[in-house]
Amino acid sequence: MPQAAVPSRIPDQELMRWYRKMVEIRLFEEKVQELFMTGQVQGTTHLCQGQEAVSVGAIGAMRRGDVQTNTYRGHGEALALGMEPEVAFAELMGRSTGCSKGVGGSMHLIDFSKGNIGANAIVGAGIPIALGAAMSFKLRKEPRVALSFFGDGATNIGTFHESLNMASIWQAPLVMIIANNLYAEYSPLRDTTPIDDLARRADPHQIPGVIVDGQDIVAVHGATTEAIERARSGGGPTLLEMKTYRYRGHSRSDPAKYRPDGEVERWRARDPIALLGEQLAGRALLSPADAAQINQETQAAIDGAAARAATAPVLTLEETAPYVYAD
Amino acid sequence: MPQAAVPSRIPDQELMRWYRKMVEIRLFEEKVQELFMTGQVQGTTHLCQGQEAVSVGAIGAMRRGDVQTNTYRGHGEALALGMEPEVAFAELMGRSTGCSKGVGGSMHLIDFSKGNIGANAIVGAGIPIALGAAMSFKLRKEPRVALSFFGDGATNIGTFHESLNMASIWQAPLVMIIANNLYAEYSPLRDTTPIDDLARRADPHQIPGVIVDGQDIVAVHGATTEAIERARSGGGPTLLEMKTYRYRGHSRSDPAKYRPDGEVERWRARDPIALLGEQLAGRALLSPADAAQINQETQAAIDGAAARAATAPVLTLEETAPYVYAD
Amino acid sequence: MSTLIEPQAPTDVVELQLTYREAINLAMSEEMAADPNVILIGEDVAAAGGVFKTNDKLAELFPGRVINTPICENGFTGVALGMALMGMRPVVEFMFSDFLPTAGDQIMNQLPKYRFMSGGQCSVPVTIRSISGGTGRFGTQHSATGESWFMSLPGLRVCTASSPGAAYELLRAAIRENNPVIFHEHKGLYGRKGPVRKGAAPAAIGKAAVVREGSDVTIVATLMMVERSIAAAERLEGDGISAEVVDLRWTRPLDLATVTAAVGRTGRLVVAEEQVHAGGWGATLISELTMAGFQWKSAPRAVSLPADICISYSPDLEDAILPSVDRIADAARSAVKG
Amino acid sequence: MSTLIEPQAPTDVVELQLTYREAINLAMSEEMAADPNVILIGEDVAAAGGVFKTNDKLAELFPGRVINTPICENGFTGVALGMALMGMRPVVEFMFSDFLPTAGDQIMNQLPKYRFMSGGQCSVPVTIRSISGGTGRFGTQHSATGESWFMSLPGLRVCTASSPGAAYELLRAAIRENNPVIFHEHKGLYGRKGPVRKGAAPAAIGKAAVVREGSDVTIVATLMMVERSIAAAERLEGDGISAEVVDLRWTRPLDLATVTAAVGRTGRLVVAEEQVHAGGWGATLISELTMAGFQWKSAPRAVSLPADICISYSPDLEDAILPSVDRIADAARSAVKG
Ligand SMILES: Cc1ncc(C[n+]2csc(CCOP(=O)(O)OP(=O)(O)O)c2C)c(N)n1
Ligand SMILES: Cc1ncc(C[n+]2csc(CCOP(=O)(O)OP(=O)(O)O)c2C)c(N)n1
Ligand SMILES: [Mg+2]
Ligand SMILES: [Mg+2]
Repeated sequence: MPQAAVPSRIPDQELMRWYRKMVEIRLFEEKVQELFMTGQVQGTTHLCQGQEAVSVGAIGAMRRGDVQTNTYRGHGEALALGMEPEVAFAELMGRSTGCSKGVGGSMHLIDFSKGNIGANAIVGAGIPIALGAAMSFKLRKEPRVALSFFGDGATNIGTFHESLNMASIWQAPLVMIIANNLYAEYSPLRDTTPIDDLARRADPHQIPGVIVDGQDIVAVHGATTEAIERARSGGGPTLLEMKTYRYRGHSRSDPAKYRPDGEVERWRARDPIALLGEQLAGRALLSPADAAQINQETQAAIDGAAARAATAPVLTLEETAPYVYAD
Repeated sequence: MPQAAVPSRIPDQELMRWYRKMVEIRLFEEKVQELFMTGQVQGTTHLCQGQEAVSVGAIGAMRRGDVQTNTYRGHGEALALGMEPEVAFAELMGRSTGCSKGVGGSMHLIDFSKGNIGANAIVGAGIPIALGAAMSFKLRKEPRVALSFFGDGATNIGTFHESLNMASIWQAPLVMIIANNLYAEYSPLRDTTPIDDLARRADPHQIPGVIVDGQDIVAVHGATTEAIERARSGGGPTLLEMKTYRYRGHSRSDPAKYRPDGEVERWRARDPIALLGEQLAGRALLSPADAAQINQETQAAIDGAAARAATAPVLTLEETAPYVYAD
Repeated sequence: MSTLIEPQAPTDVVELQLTYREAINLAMSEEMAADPNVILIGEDVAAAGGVFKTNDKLAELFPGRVINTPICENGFTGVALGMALMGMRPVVEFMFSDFLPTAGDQIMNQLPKYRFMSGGQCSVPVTIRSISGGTGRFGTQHSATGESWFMSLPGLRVCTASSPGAAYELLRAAIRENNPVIFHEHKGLYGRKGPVRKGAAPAAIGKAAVVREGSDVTIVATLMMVERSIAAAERLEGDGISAEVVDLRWTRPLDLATVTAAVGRTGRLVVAEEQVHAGGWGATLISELTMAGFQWKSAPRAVSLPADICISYSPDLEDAILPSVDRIADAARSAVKG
Repeated sequence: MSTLIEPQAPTDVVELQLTYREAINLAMSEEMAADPNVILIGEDVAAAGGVFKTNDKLAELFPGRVINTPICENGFTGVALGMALMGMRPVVEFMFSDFLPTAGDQIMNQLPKYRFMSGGQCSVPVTIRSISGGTGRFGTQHSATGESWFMSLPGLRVCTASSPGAAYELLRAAIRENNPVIFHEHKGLYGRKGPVRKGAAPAAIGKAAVVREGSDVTIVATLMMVERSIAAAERLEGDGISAEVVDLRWTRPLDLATVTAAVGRTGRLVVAEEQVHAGGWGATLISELTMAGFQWKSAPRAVSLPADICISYSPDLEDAILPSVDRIADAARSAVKG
């Protein structure tokens, strides 16, 4: 099983941007939880705290024109792709100013203008869709790449394997990213999957499968950059397995009692934001005061965004009709 | 990739039985083709000539109480499990004396009393069904095993991978048998599948995958026996890849023009019946005259069976109604 | 849920007040206790008890018989079919009815046809318990009832449960049935409390139930629309309109006899359905009655989802799209008053 | 098929006599010539030209744009959706309509809802060409039309082609349509010859066609039932009955206007459908007309597949189960004469 190559040095500015973005995602998700408790967000949400490095690191490797699909646990990707928190909050509150006009909700933070071509509520469904996008690039000889983000649980549904096989025979410019957070809803990986290293699932489709430390944003970025550039230069698809963890339960109704004692703490000890913070501190780019200030600024921005989002109107049923059929 | 172990010595009588059964299948299929030409069999048929050793060798390793599912290309398995040719012909002719009363036809030669619990016209669909049978044995602690026969093309549909995964985590007493005949309809394996050795597909499900010479019935029997006995003794599932070939096109309407020159001839040079015949001749069990006589006797039996089958009545629509719902 | 800790063989009928969730749990535990061949499989059905917790304690009560699956609906539905062929009676849980299409092949080509294709050699006693319907703010891909998607398929039975009592008697019937049944539970009803006749006979297959008598108009409904229809009927009383409510219960087979008798009494029909009218049981009922020459006192009416709009996440939009008590009452009123 | 070797930009309308197979091939080649974003994917569509050879020569004419897939219907339907999002117009072939359920998720949860869930950010111009219907002696799992399976789904369009001319004009419309279309071809019709107006405008989306005029009774049909209905109408002439035949063409959306106008002229309706009545377009039409207060001169009738029997392989049984010219004529006769 190849391990990710040592990444080339990332500019300081870029690292700082990643840091801020991860903090934004972390605090955004906290706010979502709060809005849930007060009933401003309803239904269900699937928070991604703990997995921020996967979203921000991988998306940091995309170029303009590249696209990706993700899942119901897609807030991290949406924000990493540049969705304004206000727009995302509005979507979660069902407001017309949401990215999907409030018809989509938490599971469908989508913005085609930012390369975010789908957030899917059906496990596995986004993978062949990303492959289709990749194939359109290949057929038109455009130097573009498609990514697909999905979970460990999705590697047990047929569509995942079907997509690997097609991606391989067509040598599609596709990067498939497993956010292996060790659980599918209430099921630990080992109860539903006979192996630990899901990257192995690429092998019998003749695709490189790479295991990546999903808590280390520099590693995530490096491995994804390599896969994207291979895809862009005609080298075909890659399966990346990001070893990561979600701090919260599967969805808002899940207290996550099924976790062994100490597991959350072990993972928190390798928190992706803290890890990058240490690196930045090491390079004298981030003092504790800087970090506190970033937190504070971001929190203020998040709070403001949520407050503004809450004031937007809701569509009427008739106004949603044009979203069903295109002209 | 493990290769099949050297098989233990098979009694002469058993080898002779296999030989006769393979000849029966070969001539049965010839007769089906003929009946097709005269319109006595209609619709479509998928003949298995060239693959006889897979059906007879693998099924020879089953014990009473074991079951299997197969496909539309299932005449070989049906006969190997002991279906009378007359019953099979009657099914192909849509007669009430057919195994499925003539409602099933060529794609559904089924006989539960002989462990033949399904012949499926949907690619891949029989695999989880066999797994379910295997799981019922496991849950009830019965020392029984389920087999599933399917083609190389089926290894590209999701259900196959879903079944591998479940079979592994549950350690089900299941033996999955790929008859890799190098084509899925008009598509050569390499156009649709990025690897040659499909047994590899077991690997990321933590299941042994074994490559077997599907033209050598002793090898087929040996590998299947090993897999079945492992399953029976609680050792879990196995994926067997039988390298084989179909002499005819995919179905009756396919002249199989897509094959490279010389390919059929190369495979015919390793004809499973001829190979076993040589072994038997080497053991002085089969002279050329014996072989001719077996052929002649079998041909007479096949002709008689077809003629008798053709005289049976056809059900009325009302008579088929009870087959829809059980009481 | 203390009733569940020690499942007993059903003896006398006892009326309990249970939630819909508890009623389902009770039916499951009784059927599992009565027949060792009954097992439960699905995603997170064991320790977690299912996403809507209907399977609470079952894994403890019946060790080894509540089996978690990976996420692979087509695969595990095929597994259930194979188990059924070998004499088991598997119950399969689908977390959301919107996932039924991911098992489309096993549901449409295998379960209903397996016995037929073999010329009647086997039977397929599989029950799919599927969590249906709106009001949860789960959005476009998690809110379908799917109650009519498979109503055209010979070989299948399709059941819907509208109340705790109905759920208890219908689920036990479904599990005992020797043919594949898709059993729809409505996610908006799990918390509803109502009488459950513990120990009563399982419901009859394919039988609708008149749940409220009335003489001016008949409202036929399923799932959550049954309680909304009853509420509408109560409201109509104030207008001097007497509305009968029929819980259809089965969309395959359709109980034309009960519906015809009911509409025969009132001459007027409203179908209240949490689905698009096209291709559904409501349209089929109206067509069958009309083809049979039924003499309508006024044209039948349907309160349905709009033909050309999907369900949104936005709570306001979801509330607006689902048939409301008001809309049902209005339709019934206009059927009676024109 | 010499017309296909050199596809030309459609100019004047020329009437050709083509088979249904050739008409489909011509429509494909014209649309592929007209728009480089149109591509074809599916199992064995390229060199082999598809199992029913409708794609003959397309792979040579349009190198790289006719793409064979592995056997994985759900996967490759998702691929088509992804391509469509990026501006292509993929046509996907399903070898048999019975396989549509194997792609149930992409067909029911993705194609129709993708635009909606995004709040209208994208469009999904995917055409699924699906090979439907009986008469082939293909048995229980290869004979469905499936023409009504998806008619309840907002976001989708469902089309059926009954003749070479209709196939040519409808398929071109489907490919140009900016929403997902399931386009049903009938495997029993491929060899039929008929007039094709090469160069004519694509058909209107959602419009039925009156294919035979008549004054006593209206027969509405799709696919192979259209020619059987026309044959029935001819036979009825001998009895002095004038039957009108409507080719419904689309099961989503339903063209209620055309059907209502037609039935308005005759007052009597027979639906001739190669499907079970329950949950189908026939039931929906009858329901919609009845709900609209239509005054039937006699009760409408349906000639359908039996509600509770599957299709057999046995040629005699297949012939017996499919609606015949006789049964359609009988239904129409009894509608008129009582
Ligand atoms: C086909 C399908 N089956 C079941 C579900 C219900 N479900 C939603 S998320 C989930 C777990 C997915 O786990 P994983 O892929 O690891 O992603 P994670 O939630 O951990 O990000 C399940 C079972 C679904 N959405 N789609
Ligand atoms: C889901 C599905 N898709 C497509 C088909 C049509 N089809 C029938 S057989 C076949 C090829 C199968 O090839 P393989 O699995 O190698 O088996 P073989 O026919 O070679 O025995 C195809 C595509 C089908 N029956 N089911
Ligand atoms: Mg996970
Ligand atoms: Mg093959």
